[in-house]
Amino acid sequence: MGLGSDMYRQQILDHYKNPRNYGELEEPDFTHVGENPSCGDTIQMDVGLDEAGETIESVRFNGDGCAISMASASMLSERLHGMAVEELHEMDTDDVTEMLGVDISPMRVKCAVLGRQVAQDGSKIHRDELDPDDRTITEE
Amino acid sequence: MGLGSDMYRQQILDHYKNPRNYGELEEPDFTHVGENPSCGDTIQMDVGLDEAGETIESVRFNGDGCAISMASASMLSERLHGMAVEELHEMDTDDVTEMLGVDISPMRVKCAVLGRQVAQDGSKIHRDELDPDDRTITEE
Amino acid sequence: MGVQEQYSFDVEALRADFPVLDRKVGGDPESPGEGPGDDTPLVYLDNAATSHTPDPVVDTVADYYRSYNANVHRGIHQLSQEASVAYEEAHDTVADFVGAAGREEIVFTKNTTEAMNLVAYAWGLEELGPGDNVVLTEMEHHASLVTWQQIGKRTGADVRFVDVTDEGRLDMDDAADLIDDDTQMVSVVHVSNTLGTINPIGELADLAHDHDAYVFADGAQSVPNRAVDVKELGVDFFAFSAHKMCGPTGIGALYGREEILDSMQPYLYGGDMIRRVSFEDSTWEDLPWKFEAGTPSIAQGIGFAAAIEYLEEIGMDRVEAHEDLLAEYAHDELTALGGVEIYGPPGDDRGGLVAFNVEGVHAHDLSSILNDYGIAVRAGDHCTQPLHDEMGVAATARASFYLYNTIEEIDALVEAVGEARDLFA
Amino acid sequence: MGVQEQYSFDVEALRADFPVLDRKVGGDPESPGEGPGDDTPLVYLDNAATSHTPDPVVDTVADYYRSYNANVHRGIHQLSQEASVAYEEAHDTVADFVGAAGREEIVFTKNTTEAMNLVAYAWGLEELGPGDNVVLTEMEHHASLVTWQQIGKRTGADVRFVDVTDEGRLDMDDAADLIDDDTQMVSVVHVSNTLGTINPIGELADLAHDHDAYVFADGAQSVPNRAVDVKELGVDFFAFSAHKMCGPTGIGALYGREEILDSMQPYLYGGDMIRRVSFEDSTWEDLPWKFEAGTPSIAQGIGFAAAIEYLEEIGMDRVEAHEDLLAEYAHDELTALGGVEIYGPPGDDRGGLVAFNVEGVHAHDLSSILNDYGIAVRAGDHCTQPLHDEMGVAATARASFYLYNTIEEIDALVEAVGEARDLFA
Ligand SMILES: Cc1ncc(COP(=O)(O)O)c(C=O)c1O
Ligand SMILES: Cc1ncc(COP(=O)(O)O)c(C=O)c1O
Repeated sequence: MGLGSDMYRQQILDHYKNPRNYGELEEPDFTHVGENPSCGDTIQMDVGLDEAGETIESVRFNGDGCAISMASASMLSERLHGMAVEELHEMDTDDVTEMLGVDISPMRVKCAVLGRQVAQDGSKIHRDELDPDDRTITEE
Repeated sequence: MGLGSDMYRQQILDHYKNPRNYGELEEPDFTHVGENPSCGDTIQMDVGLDEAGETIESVRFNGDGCAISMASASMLSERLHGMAVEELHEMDTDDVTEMLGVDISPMRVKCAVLGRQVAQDGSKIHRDELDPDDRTITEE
Repeated sequence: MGVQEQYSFDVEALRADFPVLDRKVGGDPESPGEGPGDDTPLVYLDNAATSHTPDPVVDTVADYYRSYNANVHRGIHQLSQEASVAYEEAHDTVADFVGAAGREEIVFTKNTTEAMNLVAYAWGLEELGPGDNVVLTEMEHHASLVTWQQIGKRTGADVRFVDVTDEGRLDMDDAADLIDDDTQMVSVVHVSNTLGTINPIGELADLAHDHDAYVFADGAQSVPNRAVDVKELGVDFFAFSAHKMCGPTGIGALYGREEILDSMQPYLYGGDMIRRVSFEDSTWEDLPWKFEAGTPSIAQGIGFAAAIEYLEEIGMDRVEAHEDLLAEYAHDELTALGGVEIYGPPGDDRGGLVAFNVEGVHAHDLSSILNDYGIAVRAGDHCTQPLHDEMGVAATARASFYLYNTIEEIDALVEAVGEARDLFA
Repeated sequence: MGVQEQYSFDVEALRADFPVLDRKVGGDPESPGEGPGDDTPLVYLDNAATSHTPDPVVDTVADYYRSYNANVHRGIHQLSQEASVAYEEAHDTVADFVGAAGREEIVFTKNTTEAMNLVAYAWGLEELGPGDNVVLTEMEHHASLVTWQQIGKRTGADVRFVDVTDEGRLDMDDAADLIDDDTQMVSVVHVSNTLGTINPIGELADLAHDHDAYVFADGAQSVPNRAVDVKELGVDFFAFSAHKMCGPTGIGALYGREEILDSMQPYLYGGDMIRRVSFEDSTWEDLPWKFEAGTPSIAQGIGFAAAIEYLEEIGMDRVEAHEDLLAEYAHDELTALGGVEIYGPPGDDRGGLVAFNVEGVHAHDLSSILNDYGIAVRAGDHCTQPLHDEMGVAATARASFYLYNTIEEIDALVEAVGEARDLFA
């Protein structure tokens, strides 16, 4: 079997079937929605920060999509707890695949990175580094 | 050598350099102009008929064009003398190449048949079988 | 299975013409053509997206480049003569294949999409205006849906969509309601690339013609699979793509009734489509060249004709019988598997494709998993997003068959779909 | 002759990549590819119409069909991944080759002609109106001349033509007069396919930009022959065709500055160019895909990149040096022959082609006679009818050279032209 089968290891399936931190925050510091139009994936990320606004204290996500995008968002939501906002901003695609622990086939990378992109863009909007009208879309 | 060289036998060159019946009729029964746009060939045919309108009595042609179209019109002008109009109408491409006595390469056939086409179309217009607004064009 | 005995021609022998079918997959997709890194044999079931191209067609194209490559139409030298004859006769071959009167009714385009745009630009932009309407169906491919939608916006014409029933068929009562005296064009897909529905083009053409509207049938999914006669169908325009019928990419055909094409203004301007040009104005070449501006897709046009000759050697009736066999078998087996929802009409009444979803499995995950088994299906909206919205799903998986596919390949598909279902259960 | 020693690369070795150069001509033109009925070796001097395609490019195309043929962009299965990567990267290769910023500035079209029409439709129809003007030159190819002329008629914009001097150059004073604040577009051929003139694109771009007009340079005859950098040239749009530069037929490229392409509405509508579609409206994909509707010319796009790699291996500077050598030699020898009128600038300052007439011999007769000697030249108006009207001739014969042509082939040309002249004397 090729790359793909590897993608559906137990851990991924587990996060897909039992997403962690699924839902919404009552008073998020920022919330943002993004989509991956070709898959029809949509993810919302709600994030709460510490007083200084530098560390992530709470995360909820919700949405609809394929196993890769949902499991990736779920795993990310756990990872983000206690993470410095700076560190979130520095996460790249390799960090996401490392987090997933599986090889992601090229055509599915946009699914895998959707959650991270939504969190980063939401934070950038919060910091006025990005226009809130910019939609988050993961597609080359 | 291939087909083409054959096309420029002495007879063709002679008719090209010394066109027979070149000019215009003072009182033609019909006159018609046609062109072959891709070569830029233009030929006018003036035809005079007998009283009954059934036999060709006089022919003049003039125009501008390649050796094949000019020589063919010149040879046709000789051939038409005394020909029944019916016979003119029956002339097809084979008759033209036979008259020329050489093989005509496919891309030059439209040059070779221009004179004949002009004569035929002119006669048809004269007989009200063709709309005088129809231009004669030899191109597939 | 014994089903093979029902094959209408020797499928195994024919597969030898398609070396790509011997591909093993699992290699590095960043290095295409460099061969497999794995041993999984390819099972290619994405034929509605594009079919494979048999060696005789590939060789015909290569032979053009190697033996008589030249520009067409206006050259006096021999290579140009040879290329011109071959390219122009390719139009005759295509015309014959779909029952057109002759080359004057066949314009070569890039693909079906461009054929649709040609008519939308050259006829639609000129003829449509406020008060007019264009009638489409809810199952139109984006090629016609987006094109007429946008031309509608630009001209002020209304665009209407004939309902699709729960069984995946056109609601012909709705069609009769929507098509009225203000209708100028009815643009309808002949065989749906998502539902597999074979639409009643003749009936729609009668409805349209009763109201003096034209009919444009999108034959992208019908011409590859069945004998089509545009005169019998009664359509005014018809379009299809070579790459879905054993031909090269980059070439397709627009059929148009001669009187209509003749009355239309040109679409693309440039060389080869003119008769006389001055600085002030231009006049146009005869059909079909009036609509083929610039150096045409010569090698691809010649390859298109070779593809048609390939299909004709098998016989379109046999191709259709084979597609019917595979579609019905796949439909039945996927149904029997359980947990699979199939879209469109029953198995014995559809084109050679089956779109479906597996309970609890996103179509993209399904496609990824099938890929691990070497099975190529398409997952997505198949360029019918609004139809998917109507069906209430973001995506479906679609297995689509062609003349080289086998019963065993469908068995492999069904087995892998079962595995995926179980993995996610 | 000793001139061969000046070759900038091993021309004889390179000819082995082009099997068509071994053709003998004189066979039956109705049976293309069936081989010669005669023994005359082909001397192919019609490269400005279309160049030949070397085996590595033909093989790349065949390999696509035989190894990873699939539709692009949206497939998850491996073949589609491989085809997508190769097709999309072909845009990068083309972008690099002409100095574009990246694939977002390169739209694949059918040919140069379609690229011109794309801009005329997507930009011109929207932006032009009465009071505006478009500035062309008297030496434009029909691809731009007819296109802007007709778009001008449809929008009410004025179309102006920069004079050509007796030496076959643009009258830059006239250009400065014609380009004014109402000018929206200056569309100019980079290297004239009739005169061989290399136009001062940079100067024209400056003139245009001073008046906030765009510049579209037609690179159909420049990109095949010389290193081109669109940023250095300062153009806003640029177009060229693969079939004139060792590539397949059916594919070309439009370069457009990203901001401009981004601001333009789409041209063709359909699949692959949309982001979201509903029955009511649609949104568009990112560049360049927004302008590539429907299944693209996948094999041809990949073949285009292979052609560029082939040329780059030789080196564009060397290709240019070879063209210069041949053009100057042909110009000098034809001049020395006597009775030959040559159009355009002197031999040491022109692209790799020479258009001429022989006293007393119609260009079509000349071409027929040359064909008997196996020599393929083009005779006609070369899609510059108005320029020919200005020059006062209906047709010219044109010999055009490419990287595989030799000094001996030009000697053969000159000798045969002499024979033709004597035959008609
Ligand atoms: C200067 C010039 N522009 C445009 C074209 C048109 O190119 P194509 O026919 O590939 O569209 C040509 C070639 O015929 C040309 O020489
Ligand atoms: C029904 C239908 N119409 C139109 C098209 C568009 O064809 P192409 O992409 O070749 O233009 C397709 C294929 O994608 C199709 O299935």
